Amino acid sequence: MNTGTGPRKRLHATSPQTGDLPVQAADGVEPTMGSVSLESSPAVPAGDAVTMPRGRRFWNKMRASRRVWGFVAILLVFLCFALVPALFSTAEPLRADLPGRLLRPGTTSAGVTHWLGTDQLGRDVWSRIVYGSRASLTIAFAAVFCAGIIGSTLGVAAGTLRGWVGAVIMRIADMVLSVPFFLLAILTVVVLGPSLVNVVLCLALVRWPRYTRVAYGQTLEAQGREFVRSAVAVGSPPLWVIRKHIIPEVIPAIIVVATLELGLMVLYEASLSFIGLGVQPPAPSWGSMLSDGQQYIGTAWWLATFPGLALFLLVLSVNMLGDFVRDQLDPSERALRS
Amino acid sequence: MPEQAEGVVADGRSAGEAREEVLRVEGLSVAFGRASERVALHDVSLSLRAGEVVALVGESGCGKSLTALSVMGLLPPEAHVLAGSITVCGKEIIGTPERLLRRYRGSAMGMIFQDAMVALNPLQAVGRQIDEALRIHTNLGRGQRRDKVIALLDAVGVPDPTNRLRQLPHQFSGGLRQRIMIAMALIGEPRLIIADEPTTALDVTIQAQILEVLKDVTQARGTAVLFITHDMGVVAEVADRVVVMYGGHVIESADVVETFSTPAHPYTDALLHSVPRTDSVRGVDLPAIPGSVPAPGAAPAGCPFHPRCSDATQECLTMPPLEQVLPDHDVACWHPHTSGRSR
Amino acid sequence: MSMLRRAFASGSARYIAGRVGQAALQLFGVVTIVFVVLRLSGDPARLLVPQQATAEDIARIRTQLGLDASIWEQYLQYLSKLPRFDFGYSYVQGRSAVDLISERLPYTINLALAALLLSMLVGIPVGMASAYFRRRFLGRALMPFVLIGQSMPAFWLGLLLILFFSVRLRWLPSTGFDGLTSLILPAITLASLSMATLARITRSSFLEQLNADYVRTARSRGAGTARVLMGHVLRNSAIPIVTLLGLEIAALLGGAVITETIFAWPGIGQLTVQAIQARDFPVVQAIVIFVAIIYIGVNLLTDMLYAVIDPRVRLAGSGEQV
Amino acid sequence: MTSSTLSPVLLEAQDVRKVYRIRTPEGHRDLVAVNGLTLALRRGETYGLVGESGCGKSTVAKMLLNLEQPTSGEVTLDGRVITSLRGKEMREVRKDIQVIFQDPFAALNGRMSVFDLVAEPLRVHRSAQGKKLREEVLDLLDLVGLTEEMADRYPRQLSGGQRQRIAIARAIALRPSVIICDEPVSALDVSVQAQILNLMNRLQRELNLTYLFISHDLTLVRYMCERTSVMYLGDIVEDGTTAELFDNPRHPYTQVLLSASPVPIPQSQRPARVKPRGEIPSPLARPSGCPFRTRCPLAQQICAEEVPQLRTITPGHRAACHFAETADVRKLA
Amino acid sequence: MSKNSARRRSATALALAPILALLAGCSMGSSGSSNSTDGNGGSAGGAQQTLTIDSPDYPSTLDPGLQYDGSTYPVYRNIYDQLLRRDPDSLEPVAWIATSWEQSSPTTWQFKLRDDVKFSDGSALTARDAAFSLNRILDKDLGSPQFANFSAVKQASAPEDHLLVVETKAPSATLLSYLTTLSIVSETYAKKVGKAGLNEKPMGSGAYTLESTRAGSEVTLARRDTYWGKKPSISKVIFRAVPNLATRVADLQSGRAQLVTTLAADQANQLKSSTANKVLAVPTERVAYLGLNVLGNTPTKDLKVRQAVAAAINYESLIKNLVGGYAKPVGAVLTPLAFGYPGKAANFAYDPAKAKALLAETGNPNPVLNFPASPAYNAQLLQAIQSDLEAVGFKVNITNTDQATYLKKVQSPAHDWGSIRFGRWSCSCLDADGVIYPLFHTGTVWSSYSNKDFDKAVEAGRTNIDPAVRKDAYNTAFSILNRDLPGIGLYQESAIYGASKDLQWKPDAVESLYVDEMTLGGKG
Repeated sequence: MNTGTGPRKRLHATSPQTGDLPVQAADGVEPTMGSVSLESSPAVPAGDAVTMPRGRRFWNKMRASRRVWGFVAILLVFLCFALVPALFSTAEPLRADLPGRLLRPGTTSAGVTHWLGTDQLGRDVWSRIVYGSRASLTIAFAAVFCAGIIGSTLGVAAGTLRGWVGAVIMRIADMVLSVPFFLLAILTVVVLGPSLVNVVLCLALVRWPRYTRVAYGQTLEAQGREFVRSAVAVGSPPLWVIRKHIIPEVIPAIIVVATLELGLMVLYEASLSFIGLGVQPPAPSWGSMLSDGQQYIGTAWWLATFPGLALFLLVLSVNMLGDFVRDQLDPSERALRS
Repeated sequence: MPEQAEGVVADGRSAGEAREEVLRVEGLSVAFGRASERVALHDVSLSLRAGEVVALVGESGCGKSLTALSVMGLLPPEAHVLAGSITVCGKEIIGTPERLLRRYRGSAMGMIFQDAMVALNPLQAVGRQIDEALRIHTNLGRGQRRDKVIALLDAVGVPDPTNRLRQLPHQFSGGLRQRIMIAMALIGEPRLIIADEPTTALDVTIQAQILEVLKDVTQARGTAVLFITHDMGVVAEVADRVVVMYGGHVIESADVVETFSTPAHPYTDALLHSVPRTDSVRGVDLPAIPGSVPAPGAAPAGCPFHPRCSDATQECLTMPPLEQVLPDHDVACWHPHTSGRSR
Repeated sequence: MSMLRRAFASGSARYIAGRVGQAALQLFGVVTIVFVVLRLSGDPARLLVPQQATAEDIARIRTQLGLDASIWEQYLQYLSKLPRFDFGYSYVQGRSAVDLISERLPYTINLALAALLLSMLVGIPVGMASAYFRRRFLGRALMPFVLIGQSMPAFWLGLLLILFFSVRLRWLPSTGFDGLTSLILPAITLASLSMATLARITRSSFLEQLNADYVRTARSRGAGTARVLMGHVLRNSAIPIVTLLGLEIAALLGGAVITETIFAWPGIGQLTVQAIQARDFPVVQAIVIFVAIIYIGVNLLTDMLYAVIDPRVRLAGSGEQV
Repeated sequence: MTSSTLSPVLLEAQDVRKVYRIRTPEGHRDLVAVNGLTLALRRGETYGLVGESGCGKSTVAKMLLNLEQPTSGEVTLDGRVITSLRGKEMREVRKDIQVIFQDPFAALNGRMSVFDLVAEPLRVHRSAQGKKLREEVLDLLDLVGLTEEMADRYPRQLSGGQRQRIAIARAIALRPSVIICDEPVSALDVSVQAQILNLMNRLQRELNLTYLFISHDLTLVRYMCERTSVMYLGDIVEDGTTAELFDNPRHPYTQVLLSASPVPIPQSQRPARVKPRGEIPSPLARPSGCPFRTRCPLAQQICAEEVPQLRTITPGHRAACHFAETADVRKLA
Repeated sequence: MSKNSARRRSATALALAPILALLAGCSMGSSGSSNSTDGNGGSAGGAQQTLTIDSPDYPSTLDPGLQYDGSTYPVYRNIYDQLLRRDPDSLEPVAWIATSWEQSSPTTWQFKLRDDVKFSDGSALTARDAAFSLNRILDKDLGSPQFANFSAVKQASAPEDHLLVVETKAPSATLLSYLTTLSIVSETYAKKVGKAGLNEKPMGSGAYTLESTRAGSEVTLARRDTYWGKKPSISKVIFRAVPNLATRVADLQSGRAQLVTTLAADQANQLKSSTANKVLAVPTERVAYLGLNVLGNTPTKDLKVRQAVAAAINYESLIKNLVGGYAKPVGAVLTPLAFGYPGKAANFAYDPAKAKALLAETGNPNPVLNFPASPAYNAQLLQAIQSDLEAVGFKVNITNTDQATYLKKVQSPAHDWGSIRFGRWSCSCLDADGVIYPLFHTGTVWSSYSNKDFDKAVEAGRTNIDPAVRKDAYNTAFSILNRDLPGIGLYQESAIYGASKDLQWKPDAVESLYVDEMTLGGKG
């Protein structure tokens, strides 16, 4: 068989082609068990992008990107603000001090230095931003969470049930989308009464169809996938298929939408505050600070500028992270199309 | 190149040895990654003469498409050439600026892609897509170009070409789409066609038709064809010469008849024998090759086939050179089968 | 043009009819819900009377407006008038709701189209550039830049623009409608949000298409960057962009409340807020119908545009193979 | 070989027909995917179903698996009609009839580990839990030639052959009697195909499996199957024992198919090919009479007028051609 | 164009809107004639002077029989003549169309009208027109919101061409005050064009006529050359609706407008330093007050709590810091401008220690006060009040709802709206009757208070015309109010305008905005 010269040490004890005998492994080759011959797994250097599980690949990419860490840091700082505002604030955020109103940034009054100035009631702007992050982040995350849960559940339901149930869900989603935001928002706040919780509910009520449309599309697409058919073929009941196969397909797109929505929610809360229906005074939120401050844009620029800056940093971080997540999870970006 | 004496070769085969060399790849190495950490092509050399059909054979990830893309200068951005030279009609490709390469593509060399459904712009009329190369490379008038396109479509067997020019790719069947791909590659009258698995996506009855058309039109023009495939049946059908690749290396290169009668590399040999034949007996196991094809750029050191090779020895942990074992028959193996397979 | 004709061909007629039918049902649902919720949420009569009015005065106004009838009667009466395009008269202004809306329509259209144009002119090229140069500094720097627009509330951005361009520089009018110059500031304000979204959509859509096989095919014919981008990629990546534009235009025509308030722009958005706050039921309902029609119409138009952009998308369903 | 002809019928399709209503610009049209197909698999045999793309062979697979509802006709498994079964009842039946799909890249959920993939059928049928489940999964992996350490990997880390082994492990997990194999090796590297075919044959012997082997590759069918049906445009045009069918094909389509199939023999050393004319017609526009007549080199007037019935030519060998006794396209080559 | 066809056409336009939007280009038209808005009325003298006035809202109607809110009245009262005007300084009703008047009985008033007044269509203004204008408001079919102002009137008649007779149901002390708000429409014209026509094409005898309107944003008036009175110096006036306060200020600063209304103190102060603009402010009859719920189940039921609220508020600081000095302290829920103002009451004094003590006495030092509000009210003011109250131990929950919901809530007969509310009250009548009767009389929509003695006193004030008797009645009423504290007067509001330094004008307490009293151009 071999025509080469000289003595040769066989790499394989027996010819692997016979297939029915165990194969001795050489270095770098997978040992085999059982009676059937086996392909070695591709010898891939560790850390290679192609073969790592999705999660680890994601973290590796993330670790590599310094930009991403910058944005994560911003979010973490805001999160700390929201969790323990007292650690970061320099003054009581609610106490009005009328004689000390509209002080420029850096002014010291009554022993407190107002690094970002004071507002129209003499409250410390920095402290209000710190405390306001609680309301703003709560609203943003809670609204996104509620709308995301409601919306994607309905979307998945519409996509799996199809038929008239699906049609009704999707038509209702369309109906909600076709009512002007402010009408819906005002009516919700009017019916429920204004409060932080209701602002969240209101935003969730207005925004769920966005998730529904995405989840619906993803569900339909997932149902065409062969592994879903394969799961059905092994006898998986419908709920199992949804839980194990469809929902994991839907989630990345929903995450992408959610990151886009997160920043928007803060803006929406600002808009609600602009017409007086946002977070109730005197509790600070970035949105209400912005809308209160807008009247002073010509006289006391710091009132709206600093909460605006905080909002910008939040939106920027969330969006850039969203872009990053999307680039990693969902390069085709069907998510945005609805 | 030393022996490019001839000008135009009118007739393909009869010109024999003296035929102009259209493509020469010398010592081409290509790697992926910023630090070239994954070398996907190792020292690949091959050459093509006018009118010749060379089959580049290999399984997924062996580097055959990468070779083709290197020739076209269309390597993906994450890949880059480490070493080597590629000349098409005497012009160097490696290191040539994109602006100049653009002039060669579509005029000196053309490419037929595997899946015409995705390789054609789905939203542009096929006539316009075929015409694009003419618009880019010639100064012909609209009418002249149109006439050329129609004539070529007719030649590749698209019925009613005048009317179908305006249609979009999805309005054609798979076979017709592939004919359009062929016309598109040929419209600029290139000396070299690279056909990357042009029939893999097609049914056997259609495949036969397409192979015939491809042979007919290229032979008539004396076009050299680098035919990439993994199907030994197709190789047998079209090729004059066969170059077998595995794990980014050229491991065997021979005349087509010899490849099938006396494959020298154990891989080529095993490949031919692991497929059921008319004489394979049901219930008797096929002689399978153990293991699996290495991922691109992840072939083991030494001979890339050694983990799967029954003949492998310690020597195989170093890469054997591509050497002539028979006249016009090169093989890269420490233990080549020189007299055909024993079984 | 021929493609346009084909997209609207006979087969589409039935499809469109079906869609319109669905839309009518949807419209009916929206109107009903809004009708009921509005009436549960406040009393327009109290808003119409002067402060010192007595309970009788309020009751009198309610009778006058027909609000003392049961909600069912009111609803049936309302529905019975709809087929004649009679949406009722504004409680506050006494004018027909339709007049109020149509009077503001040109302003809304002007602002919406200007903003849309602006966001396209900026968003699409920025998205294209950031996709094409994604590995270079330019591609990375562009997106944060447009995101600034996305994170500024309209009232803040609008006022900043007014302060700078109108008060400080006196280049552009702060409010009012003196032709094109008046349009610039509100259009920028309004466009800032959709600009960023559009840029992102364009970017992702382009990224997807840039990796498509036909791009390689085109390059194998010797096509250069410009030809590949404009001749091939743009059209192929248009569908998500058109979808977004459709949604944006529907939203913009539905009214940009805050921008309109800041710039005293008499569009549908301002009217919406005024009407809701005054519980001017007929006007609110008319606006709801109007916005829903726009939304549905734009959706339908977007669908038809899909068929023009991508003839494989048949309004009537699957395509044929010859 | 002959034993299988004696063994009882296990899976049977009786005149199943699948028609899709398709909306076209010209209105609703009927797409006949499968045009009245009758098929009987005997216990323990491998039955081949051959045809080109669009001939309806995958639709047949889906109907046999009750993943698609036939427009008419019924499928019986071990004497029980399964076409009308739904929900829980059908899920029980699924233990007995399993499938291997063509593309192991698509058929395995990339988010699940190998262990979870193989365990899924056992979990959904609650046939094993905890430690027993783990043992059973490892047994299955062993059975298909994979090692224990594979259990923690994900499909994307595996080669195509390994993935198809996992798909096979899933299919045999519930000890079915029938496995529908829809192009089980056509997505694999050539050098790996033989491993999988060998594995399938071994499992058939060890587990007494019955296979329906669907493929477009004649050489594979010839090697794997005892009996074979050839489909064209939703119809069975010829069936019979594999040996008979390949040695003495009676339908011109089968003959053309055989002739056109590439074989690894240089052109100069084998007989010339017969190439059919034209292309496969759209199932939306089935030709009148014999479906193959538009491409048949032997077509006559009658082929357009009369639908040839599937009739017995020699015992156990049927063909649907008006000229089945005499047809030989190879003479034309 | 005929009303009907216009409607049908716009209905079609509405239905086709999505398509029209794309096809038809989009010119922004103004109904009536088009006009070029030459914003700069700037420089001196000349016959052609244009004044642009920014106010927050568009007039809801130009029909003087209907609405008369702060954005509507200032516009149409320049088109129409009123029966009476107020003297800008004394604010007493003075002659205008009515040259003189007398009471022939406690319930019958006779007005002699000018005979040289012509409507802009050339027809003469007669007493019949005046009577018609008044009776029209009283006509229940019109559903006029002004009905409440004239509800004392039984009927008006015109026995002679220039003699108007007004009969009241009972003696009415405020009739003359209200008649200053009565604009006179032409009976013939009104009957001809109907309610809608009067709104869209108003026709009056005033100094200006309507030139054009623009979709809910602009009303342009042009000077009438045939006006009977003094020829106004400004030839054209544009009223523009600019809802956003900061935008109004910017309009003034950028020269877009020469007069902006409804400024807030902070923005006004910003203009003070400007070289081109100035602040015009005048105390009005509008009183800012806190309403306290005496009847509902809330801590404010307890008088001590109400007293604590009154003592907790730092009135001076509110006025000085938040209203920027553009307000005056009051001693009751009434302004000194109004008849019946009782003078400063001792109760309204900032004394946080006292407030704390009072709360301590109640046994609950931290009562929870619910404070419903609407975006219509200055949020920072509410927050300042909240802050003051919380400083003495109250817990104050401000709940904003939109105005419609707010009204429904606070006017609920169940008195379950909360504990305190903020309000700003004016009645255009300069009389205590117009303020404390609707606010505190038992059973009125705003009242969450009930006291028989108080009711008796305000009823006496309402039905008597003898000033001395009335004064007494209101003294009694206010002493009860100041004891029971169902409401707390915070301050007298000012109307604050921003104006170009070119504009010469003296605003008045009733915010009438007569353009014929304004001039543009440098000093003098």
